[in-house]
Amino acid sequence: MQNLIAKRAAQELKSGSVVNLGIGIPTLVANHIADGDIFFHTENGLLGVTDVNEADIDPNIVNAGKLPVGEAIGASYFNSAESFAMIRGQHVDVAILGVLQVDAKGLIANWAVPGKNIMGVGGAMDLLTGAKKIIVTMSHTSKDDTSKILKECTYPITSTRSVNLIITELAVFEVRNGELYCIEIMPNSSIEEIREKTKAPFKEDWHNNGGQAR
Amino acid sequence: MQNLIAKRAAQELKSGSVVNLGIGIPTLVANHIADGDIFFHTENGLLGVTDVNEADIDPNIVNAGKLPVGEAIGASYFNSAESFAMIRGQHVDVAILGVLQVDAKGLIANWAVPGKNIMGVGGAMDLLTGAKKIIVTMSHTSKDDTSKILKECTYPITSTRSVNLIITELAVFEVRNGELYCIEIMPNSSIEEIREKTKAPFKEDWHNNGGQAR
Amino acid sequence: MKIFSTAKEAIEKLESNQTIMVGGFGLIGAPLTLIDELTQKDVSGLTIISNNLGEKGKGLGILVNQKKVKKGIGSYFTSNRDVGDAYQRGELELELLPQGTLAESIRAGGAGIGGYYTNTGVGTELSVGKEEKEINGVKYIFEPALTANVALVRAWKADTLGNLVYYKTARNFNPMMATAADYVIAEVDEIVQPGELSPEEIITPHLFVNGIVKAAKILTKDGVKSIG
Amino acid sequence: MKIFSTAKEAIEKLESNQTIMVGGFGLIGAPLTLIDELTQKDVSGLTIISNNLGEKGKGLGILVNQKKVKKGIGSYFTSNRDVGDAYQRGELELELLPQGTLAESIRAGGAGIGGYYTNTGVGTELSVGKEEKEINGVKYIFEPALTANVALVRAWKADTLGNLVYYKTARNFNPMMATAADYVIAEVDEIVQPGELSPEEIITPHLFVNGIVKAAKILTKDGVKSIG
Repeated sequence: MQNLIAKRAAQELKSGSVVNLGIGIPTLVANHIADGDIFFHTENGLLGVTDVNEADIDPNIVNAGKLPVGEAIGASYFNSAESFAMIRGQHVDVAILGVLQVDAKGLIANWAVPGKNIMGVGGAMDLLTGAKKIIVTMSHTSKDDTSKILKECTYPITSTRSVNLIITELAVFEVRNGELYCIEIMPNSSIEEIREKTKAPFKEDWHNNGGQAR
Repeated sequence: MQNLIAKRAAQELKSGSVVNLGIGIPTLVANHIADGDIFFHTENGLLGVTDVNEADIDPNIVNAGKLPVGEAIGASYFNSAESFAMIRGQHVDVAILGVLQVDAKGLIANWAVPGKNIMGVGGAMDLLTGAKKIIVTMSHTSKDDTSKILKECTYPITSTRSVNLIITELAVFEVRNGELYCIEIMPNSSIEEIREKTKAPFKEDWHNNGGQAR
Repeated sequence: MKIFSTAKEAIEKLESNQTIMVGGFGLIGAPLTLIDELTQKDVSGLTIISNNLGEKGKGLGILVNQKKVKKGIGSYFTSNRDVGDAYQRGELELELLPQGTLAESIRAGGAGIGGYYTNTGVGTELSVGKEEKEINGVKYIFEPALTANVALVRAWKADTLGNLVYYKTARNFNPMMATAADYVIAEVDEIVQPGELSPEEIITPHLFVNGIVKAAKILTKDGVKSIG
Repeated sequence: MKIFSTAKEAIEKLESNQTIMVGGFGLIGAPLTLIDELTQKDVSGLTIISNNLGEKGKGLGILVNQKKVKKGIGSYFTSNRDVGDAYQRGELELELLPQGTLAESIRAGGAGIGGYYTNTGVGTELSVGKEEKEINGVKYIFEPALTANVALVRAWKADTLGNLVYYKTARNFNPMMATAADYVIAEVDEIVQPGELSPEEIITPHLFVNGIVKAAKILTKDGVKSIG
C-alpha cells in the first residue's frame, strides 16, 4: 500500500525538480524515480540525497528522519539556516509530506495531537510555507478506520496554506481554490469506497485521466 | 605625519585582536604591528589581510579600498552578508577609521558632505554600530586649516554612538561618557597648539602617561 | 583562542542559570564529549537552545533527567519522552519553534539583528502572541533573535587559530551557534596547523571561536564510542 | 539549468523595467561579460541593485550613461561621478543603504524573510522614514528584504548542474544575489563535471542557478581583458 502511494507520488515529479521528502511514505518515493534528474533535498543540510548500501553507511550523513542516506554526485552540504533559507525562500520545487489529517480546504495537521505529549514541529511549517508545491502522501484512514480526510481538522493546523495534491491508497485529490477534487481512483479502489471513507465534501473531475476512473 | 598617527594607533592593538582598517591613514596601521598575532578583517570578505608584493598582486584579492592585499596564513574568505554579520554582531574587536569631523561627544561624520556629490556610505555605519572599539585616526585640521574637532558636527553623523579614541598628529583624545579627554600630546605638538586647533571643549587627563605630556 | 586538553577544562567557565546553545540534529553533529562533561558538572537552571533535548537518558536527555535544565528552546522534543513528561509535571519550560525559525533566529543573534519577519507559522498555534505584520501583501510574524552565554559546537577539524570546518550533515546548527554566543567552545576530531585548511573552505572563521578541544566521544555506526 | 554558449543568449530573457541584481565590489567579482552584453541590449527603466554603479564610463557606469537605469540601490555610488551628476539632474533615482544592510537585505530576500531590524543607521539621515523598534532596550530600524527579477553573478567554477564556487574576495555579494532573484545567471571562468567540486566546498548549490556562461572578460592586474 505504501509503495503504491509512493509510486503515484513519484509520477508527479518533473525532471530537474528539487524535492524534499518527509518521514514515512515520502521516503519511499525516491525508490520509484526512473530518471536521475530529480534532486532530493533534506532540511538538515544536504542537496543530493541518495540511497546508501548497508556497507557504506556513514552515521554522519542522515536525512530529516535521522536515517542514514548517501551522497549523490554533485551533492552539496550546508548549514540549517541556509537549508531553511532554501525552503522558506521558495527554492524547493516540491515537498512530499505525511499528515495526520487533511481538511476540505486542503489544510493539513501533521505536528501535534491535543492532549498527547508530541512536542515537535521540526521543518513541517517551514515546508508548508515555502515549498512551491506540496504533495501529501498518506493512508486514507487511520488505524481505527476513521477517515483522515475531514471537513475540518480537529488537530492544530500546520499552515494556513492549502496543499496541492493528496495521494492515498484509495484516491488522488487535487486542491483547487480551496476545494477538493477527486481526480483519480487508485487501483483496487472504487468511487463508492472513496465516498464512504472521505469525511470531507469533494467534487469529482476525471477529465484528465481518460477511462481510468468509474 | 600619517605614519606618526598610524604608529600610535598600532600601540592600541592587543595581541589576538581582530581589527578592521578603514581607507587612508588606517591602512598604514598594519605596517606598525610588531607582533603577528593581530588579525586584519576587511568587510569585502577576508579575515587575514596582509601586505602583498608588487609581483604577487592578485587583482581579485583586495581590501575595502579596492587596493590589492595579501592573504595571511590561516586566512578565510566569506561573502558580504557573513562579513557584515561579523561586524554587526560585534565579533570585530577594533575598527580604525578616518573621519571628516568629530564632535565634543565623540560622534563622527565620515560619509557625506552637504551639497556635495558624495553618495556613498559603504561600511562606515555598520562598523560604528558593531565594532567593540572605535579608533579614529585623522589629521587634526582640514586642508584649509580649520579644526576637524568641533563642538558639533556640521556634516551628517555616521552613528549615534561615540567613538572611543581619537588620534591626530597633535593629540590623543579619549571619549569618556560623551566627553573628550586629551590624554596625550603627540611629539612636536604642545597643549597650546592643541587648544588652539580644537574647536570642541575637552578636559585634560595625563595621569596615565607619566611625564610625556606638559 | 585557547586549546583545551580536556573537556572538563573547556567547560570550566560554564555556570548555573546560563543560556547554552548546543549543536546537533539528534546525535549527528552534537558535541557529545562536552555534553557528557556537562552532565558531570554541578550546574542548574540552564536554558538550553538545541534542536532537540537528546534522547531518553542520552546526551542532553541526561541533563533533563538531572533537572539541570530550566528551559528548552528547540524544534523537536518528541524523540525524548522524558522531555514531554518533565514538561507535563511542570519541571521544565519549553519553547517550540519551527526548525527554520530556530536556525534563522540563531543566525540573527550572531549577526546583530534584533529580530525578523517570517511567514512560517502564521495563523498556527505557534504564532499565538506573536506580532503580525503585513509586508507587500504577505502576512508575517515577528521572531526575535536568539543569543546565548555559551555555545557548545561540534566541528570536524580546527586549526590552532580556531578556524573550523564541519563534516557532511553534522554541520547543521553548529556554524550559526558558533556566531551567537559570548563564549564558543568547539569539540573537534582533529587539530591542524594554520594554513592546512583552505581559506575558501573554512566555514567558521576563528574570530567566532574561544576554545577548542579534541572529541573523546564519537558517533559510529554502532552508536556513541569513547576514544583516546 | 542551462549552459549558454554566449552572454547574449544568457541575457535574452532580460526585459525593460526589470529589477536586476549585479554582483561585485567595484570590478572585483563583477560579471563583466554579462554587464558588457547588457550595455548592448535595447532595454530601459532598469532598477539595478549593486554595491556601486560601476566607474565613470565603465561597467554599469555605461548603462547609467545610456540612461537605461531608472534607479540604483547600493552602498557606494561615490566612485562614479556620473552617477551623482545624473542624480542631480533628476535622471536617476538612488537608494543609499549601509553596505551591511544591502548585503543582509539581499540575503533576507533569498531566504523568504519579509524584513528585519538592524541597529546600523539608527539616528542618522539614512534612517529617515524608517520604522523604529526597541528590542531588549536597543533601538533598531526596520529594513525590508530585497529581491529581483534577475541576478547576474560572477563565480569562479560551475559544474554542469549549476553548483558554484567563488574566488577569494571576488565572492562578496554574489552568493546572496544568487538566492534572491527569480532568474539567476552566473558567469564563470571554468565549467567542470558534477563531482569535481567538493560537496563541502560548494558555496551556491545548483538549485539557485538558472544558467551559466563562460566569462569572456576578466579582471587582470592591467585592467579588464577580453579572452577566448
